[in-house]
Amino acid sequence: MENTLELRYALDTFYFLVMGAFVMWMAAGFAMLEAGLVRAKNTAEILTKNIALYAVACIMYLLVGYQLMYPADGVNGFWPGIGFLLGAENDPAAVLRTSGDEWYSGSYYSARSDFFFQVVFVATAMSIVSGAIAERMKLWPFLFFAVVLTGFIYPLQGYWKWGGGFLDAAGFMDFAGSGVVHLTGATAALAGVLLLGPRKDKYRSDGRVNPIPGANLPLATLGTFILWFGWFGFNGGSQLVVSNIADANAVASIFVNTNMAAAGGVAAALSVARLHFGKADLTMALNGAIGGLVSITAEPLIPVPYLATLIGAAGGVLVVYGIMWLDRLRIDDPVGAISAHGICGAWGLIAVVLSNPEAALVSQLIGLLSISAFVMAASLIVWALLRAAIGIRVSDEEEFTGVDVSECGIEAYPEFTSANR
Amino acid sequence: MENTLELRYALDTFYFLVMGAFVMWMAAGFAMLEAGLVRAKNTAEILTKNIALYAVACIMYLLVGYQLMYPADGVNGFWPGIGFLLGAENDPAAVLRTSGDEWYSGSYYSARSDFFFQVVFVATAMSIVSGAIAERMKLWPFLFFAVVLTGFIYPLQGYWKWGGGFLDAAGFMDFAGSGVVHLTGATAALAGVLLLGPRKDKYRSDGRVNPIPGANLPLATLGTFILWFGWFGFNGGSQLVVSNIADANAVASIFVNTNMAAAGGVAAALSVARLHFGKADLTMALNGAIGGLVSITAEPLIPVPYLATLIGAAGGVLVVYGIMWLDRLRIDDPVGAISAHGICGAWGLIAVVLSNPEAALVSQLIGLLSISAFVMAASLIVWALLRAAIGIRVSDEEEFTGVDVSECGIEAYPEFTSANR
Amino acid sequence: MENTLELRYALDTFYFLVMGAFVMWMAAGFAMLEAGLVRAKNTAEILTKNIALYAVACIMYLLVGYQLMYPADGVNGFWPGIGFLLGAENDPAAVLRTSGDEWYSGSYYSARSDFFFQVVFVATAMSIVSGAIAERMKLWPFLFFAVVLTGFIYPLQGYWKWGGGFLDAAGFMDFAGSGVVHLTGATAALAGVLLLGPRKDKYRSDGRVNPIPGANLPLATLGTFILWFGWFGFNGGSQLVVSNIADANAVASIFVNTNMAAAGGVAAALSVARLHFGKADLTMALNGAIGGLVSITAEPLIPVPYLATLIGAAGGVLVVYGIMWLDRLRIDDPVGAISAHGICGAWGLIAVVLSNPEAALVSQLIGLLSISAFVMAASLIVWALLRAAIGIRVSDEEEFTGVDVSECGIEAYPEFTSANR
Amino acid sequence: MKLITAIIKPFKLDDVRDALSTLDVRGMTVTEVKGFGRQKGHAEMYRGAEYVVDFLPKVKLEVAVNAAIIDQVIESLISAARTEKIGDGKIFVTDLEQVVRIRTGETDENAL
Amino acid sequence: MKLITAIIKPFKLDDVRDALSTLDVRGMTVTEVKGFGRQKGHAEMYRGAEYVVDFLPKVKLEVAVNAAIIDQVIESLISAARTEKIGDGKIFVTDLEQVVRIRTGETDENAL
Amino acid sequence: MKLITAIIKPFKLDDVRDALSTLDVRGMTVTEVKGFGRQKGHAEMYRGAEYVVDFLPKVKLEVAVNAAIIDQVIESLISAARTEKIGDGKIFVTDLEQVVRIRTGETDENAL
Ligand SMILES: Nc1ncnc2c1ncn2[C@@H]1O[C@H](COP(=O)(O)OP(=O)(O)O)[C@@H](O)[C@H]1O
Ligand SMILES: Nc1ncnc2c1ncn2[C@@H]1O[C@H](COP(=O)(O)OP(=O)(O)O)[C@@H](O)[C@H]1O
Ligand SMILES: Nc1ncnc2c1ncn2[C@@H]1O[C@H](COP(=O)(O)OP(=O)(O)O)[C@@H](O)[C@H]1O
Repeated sequence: MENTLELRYALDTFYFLVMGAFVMWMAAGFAMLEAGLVRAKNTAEILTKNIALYAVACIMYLLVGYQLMYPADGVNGFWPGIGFLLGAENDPAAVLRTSGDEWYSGSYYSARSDFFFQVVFVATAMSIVSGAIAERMKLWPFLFFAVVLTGFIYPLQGYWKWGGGFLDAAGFMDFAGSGVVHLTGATAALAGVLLLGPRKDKYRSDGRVNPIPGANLPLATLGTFILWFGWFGFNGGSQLVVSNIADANAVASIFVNTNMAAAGGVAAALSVARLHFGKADLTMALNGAIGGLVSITAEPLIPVPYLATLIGAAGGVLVVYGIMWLDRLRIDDPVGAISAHGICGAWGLIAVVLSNPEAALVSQLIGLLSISAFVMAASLIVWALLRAAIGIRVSDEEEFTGVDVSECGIEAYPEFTSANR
Repeated sequence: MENTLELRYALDTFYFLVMGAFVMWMAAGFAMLEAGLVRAKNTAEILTKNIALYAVACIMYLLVGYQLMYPADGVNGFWPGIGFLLGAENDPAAVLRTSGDEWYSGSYYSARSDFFFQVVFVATAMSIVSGAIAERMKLWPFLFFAVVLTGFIYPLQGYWKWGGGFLDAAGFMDFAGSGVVHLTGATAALAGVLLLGPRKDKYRSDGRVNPIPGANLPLATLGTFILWFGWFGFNGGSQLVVSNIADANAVASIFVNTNMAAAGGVAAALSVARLHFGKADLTMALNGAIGGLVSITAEPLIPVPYLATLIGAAGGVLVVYGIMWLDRLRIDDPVGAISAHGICGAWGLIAVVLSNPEAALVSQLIGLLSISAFVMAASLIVWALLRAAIGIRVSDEEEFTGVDVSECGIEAYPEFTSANR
Repeated sequence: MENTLELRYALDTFYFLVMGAFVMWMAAGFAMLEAGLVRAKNTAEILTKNIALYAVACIMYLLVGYQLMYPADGVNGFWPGIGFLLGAENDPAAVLRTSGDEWYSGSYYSARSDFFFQVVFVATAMSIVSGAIAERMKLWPFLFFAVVLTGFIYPLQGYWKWGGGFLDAAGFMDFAGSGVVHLTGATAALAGVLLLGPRKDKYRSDGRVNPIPGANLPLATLGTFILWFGWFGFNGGSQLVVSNIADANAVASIFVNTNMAAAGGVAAALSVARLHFGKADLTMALNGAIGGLVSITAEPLIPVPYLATLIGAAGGVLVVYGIMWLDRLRIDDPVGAISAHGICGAWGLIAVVLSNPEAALVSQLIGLLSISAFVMAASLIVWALLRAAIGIRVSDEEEFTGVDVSECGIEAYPEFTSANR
Repeated sequence: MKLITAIIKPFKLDDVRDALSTLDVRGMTVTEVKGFGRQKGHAEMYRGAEYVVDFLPKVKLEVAVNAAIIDQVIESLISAARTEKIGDGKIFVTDLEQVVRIRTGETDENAL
Repeated sequence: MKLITAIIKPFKLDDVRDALSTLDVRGMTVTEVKGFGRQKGHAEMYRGAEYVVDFLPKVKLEVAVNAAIIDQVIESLISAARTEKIGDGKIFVTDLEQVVRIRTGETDENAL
Repeated sequence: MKLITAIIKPFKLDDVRDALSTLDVRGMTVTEVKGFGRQKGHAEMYRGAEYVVDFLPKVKLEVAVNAAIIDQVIESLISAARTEKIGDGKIFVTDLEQVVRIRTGETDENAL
């Protein structure tokens, strides 16, 4: 029996770590997707932002965020109380004293593995921001924002649901984070974009949109495939436990549904693009995959695979129209992050009611609104303070020359491009 | 005891899901390999084909293919009977009622995990096709062909062996799919290429070959490494079970042999290239890796690692000569897929007799011929119908300008290339 | 009980294989990192070197190295005695006869899985070399050196520590290979660079450094993310066993510490770059990540995560100054491998004493010096013999035109670059 | 007929093209070039080592025009391309002896 | 000596080179350029927004020839480059005062 | 004023620029071109098929100079660019009727 407990603990910990590594890999996915969809002259800088934000997220979440989001005892449903650092690792002897029934009341996998899985989620949320504000935001204010988002804003709203706060009590359902992660990231991004304004020349005075094609679509496609792969960890790991038949079945269902939602998203986005533009816009197919993935993330377990496909397909449709709609509002998002993570994140929260009998539309809307209102307000304040203090936007000339030279001092592709693009 | 069964089930399911995720990742590998080996002007389109075919494969296999390939009760050895959708997930209580002996008669890992592992195999087969027909085939007829291959052609021949049909009864051995997956994909590709013809200017009137260099070899190399990595899932997962000493040993042997065959393939292909061309042609080394991997796929378990290295090396030799031979026949395959997956797939089937005492050359040949004849005939019919109905080849002018602009309306590298290549 | 042993064996084997696959994936990381940091005209060749060295490492380690490094009975602490090939796989019946206490005295996971995990480590060591000698070393002598390093030099010093030789006896601590793998690779690289000399035009007669920017920074960033991801296998797998609570906790700690050290390395390197150059040099951030990872590799288990972050941060500082210092010494390393793997490898060995009470500074220094002295001497001899016999450096004209054309006969990006760079 | 060759700053290309369109200029040919002149390149850093980018990206515009309108074209070209910062570029005028339109075989003034 | 500068469609380059090789033309220099003229660029879509690619890819050919064979060269150039569709391009002829072959120092006719 | 157009080997560009800097040459414009001449391209192999790279990478240098110093410039250009191997390139001289500096509007000699 002892051995069985040890093995369960070991298997669940190992599962958690592998799933967490898959999610960590998504950092590369965001970096490649964003680097592929900006212009060559802004590529080194977006890469720098991506690797640096990941580092910042890890450090801040270690120091503050984790304790804030998962306090031993929250003060109340809204406020967890201030806490720092990690708790202790589980004591093997104590684990073994637990009887079968109590087992799952505590999280009987390694506490460190839980931190690892959680920290890569924070980084995901922050990665969403970097894409939307690309090609015009200064590097250092961005990293400062990353400090605040990953240390405070994300953990606080995360506490509301996953830390056992008021949204959890209100019956709000968000299995793997359509809201807690994706909507949060997209809202913070939107706040930044609103204060930042569009890239120069993106919107013409006659109201028409001036497309600014991404420099490297294979990179963007690679990034999307990485995200798709990493999402098996994102959703699959959110079951938290795999070591018995029911949970193993659950994880398998999540893998299948996650995959089908992405497939549905690609098919739908490509069809909509074909219909509207007459051509098969690859970048829309990529956004469709991500839209589908975000859409299923709030409830990847319960839907049958056919429904998962449809939920993803709806996400694929929404993401395309969302991109065009935001462009009409002159909200300039070079990579489509606000549409894919924000609009589809909201849709994902709502779609929970299609399959989960315990979900209620009203609870879902409460969650959706609480998260987006709080993150919007908090982010606007931080961005505005940064703007007032040190400025968040590069100069026109720097924007023309490209932020690679002005912020990083190097070019991403020094031999491939001519400077007059 | 109960707990042990639960754990076995959980471990095998988790193993299956991780191996399946590795295979899913191969979709990115094919996309990068193919995108690297075509010209810049056709890159966005091949990427679109790759992500879209993956989506189509998932949807079609969910709706029809899986049930067709693994029917509860096949009508006869050739025809499984028509079926749709997935079966039910295993009932935990029923699983626990199984006694140790019966355990492996049923597939006691999650049924959904089995679907997941199978669906990524179908996508692999279809990915092989996209490379061979690159740079000249229209997008939509290609996707239509993907519907038929992944929904019907692949599952039908898959039933013959893996679904327990007549090839299985005939003693045909194909552990992880040198024939069922790779030869199938290559044959469908060959059928397409035969009806499509070579790229313009590939073959000169004086009989000489006009090389058309790939635009981005780092991408092609990345794709090859991804495939190599993913192949651990492809072959390693095909053991199906890992939860006891014998199976764990088997999976470990498969990992080692898979890796050694790829290494042998690289070494051999590079040496042959050095010998014949005087230079170390990187693209041949890449094809050598894949040729080695395909060659070991029919029997990655039984050979000692030295033999596995040699089987892979033979594949590496074959793939190089195969590419040159197909070029002499004016069969134009921009990425070498027909040689790597077809010729090496056939070799892999035959090589089974080198190590597996239960394999017979004649059974292997029966399998080889049945699969290739059926897939060739079925594919020719579908391609021919598509050609008659809507045409499968782009116009000369579109081919000159590049299918990126004509099919996708965007360029893959808008800032890097000048248009007159 | 039987079942539990079987499950433990299976879980540990599976864990080992997955971790090994992660490490194999690092081969792609090195290939991309190096391909991104050389000029376009030398890219196909560095890719060829990378895939070929991996193949050579696998074959040589299979034939000689593994037996040399892990002999059944070493002759003495310095010399393992000559051996070839692999030992037998574990017999399931024998495994089951082991009682719980003896269990971990033998390595009760699949012997083949152990080989797999070990072989990918050798390849890592050799990958370090290719970067440092890039853009000027001939392909074939390099591959010949790979034969010697992976078959003999690496396994011999590996035996000293991990095979139970004199360094192990001396209390030298190197958990996952800051010394055995990284310092070894960097020292072999340094030996090569010393005999090879810098790239033409790298150092001006007036003593100033002529920067030679890498051609493709997204590729270099991708490579870094791949390495970061793979390092979870590199360090996490080095615990060797996961199947009980204590080991599972250990593996989880290793994952967290590995991640935090890399994050610390990025943050520190970027800050130092900002301070010294005024700009956020992306390539330094990338080197910082790797420097952090190398630094934690000698002891990723015991430090608390905050210390791990600091150890990594120190590595990130060291790597930047190391690169500038080596440049002042006119030691030309296009990718920063000697600094990241050598200097940080040495630091990692020393940093063990910060957290591991059983480590002694003197033992660490003995290990550091033994490894680096032996590898330096052996490598210098091999490089010198190769130089005398067939030459190791390409001609000036080949260097100007690029080794892609002279060694591989193809260009990496035929459509993107103009030839006069 | 005359050939006007102008070396200008890349980001002025659209302005210049628009300016010339208002005149009777029906076509032009554009080449990406690198310029070297009084305007000095900027210093960059790469991995701690400084270097100077000597050659600056410029755009070369070639416009064949009827000799009659040459002053007008130069004038509007200058006013569109000028930033009054160093490096604005040069205009060169050469004589064109013959012009042919390939499509029609028309020559000289008719071919412009 | 004269310098013939021809702006042609990129895919005609091989044909033109082959045509000139049959004459006494020993060399030429080719530049990738972008052209702007009567031929209008095509509209493209990117993520739902339309835009027009104004400048079309063209190839500029420079051939220094002996004045004696100039008509011949122009004629064969035209017939090789012509597609009779708009955008076929232009030929400009300018006078060359001096030609030097760098390798040998030979000048003028001998240097061609 | 004269326009000197030189087609040279790419790796000689730095030498030539340095040589001209010692004379009274204040600027130049550089274009990447492909050359076709007596120097034959090299054969390459790709996946077993041989092909010839016909067009060789060259650099085109355009320098507008005062007519007075033209011989001097040509001489120093030749000695900097010459490798005495085939393919060293050509120098063409054309007459410049007018030169304008865009920034100041200065013309002719003053604009160089
Ligand atoms: N003598 C010359 N011959 C050819 N091109 C020149 C010459 N002088 C300048 N140019 C071109 O004009 C550009 C601008 O010249 P520069 O001297 O930098 O500034 P300005 O035009 O303001 O005097 C240069 O970058 C170069 O391309
Ligand atoms: N006045 C001009 N000066 C310089 N180049 C020109 C001029 N007119 C046309 N060109 C070049 O010739 C190309 C073809 O001209 P265009 O007017 O489109 O068609 P066509 O040659 O059939 O009349 C243009 O793309 C441009 O490169
Ligand atoms: N008649 C010509 N017109 C224009 N450019 C030419 C001509 N002849 C040669 N060139 C240019 O000069 C370069 C060198 O010429 P080539 O005949 O190869 O060698 P060399 O200069 O030693 O005689 C060619 O690559 C081409 O760019």
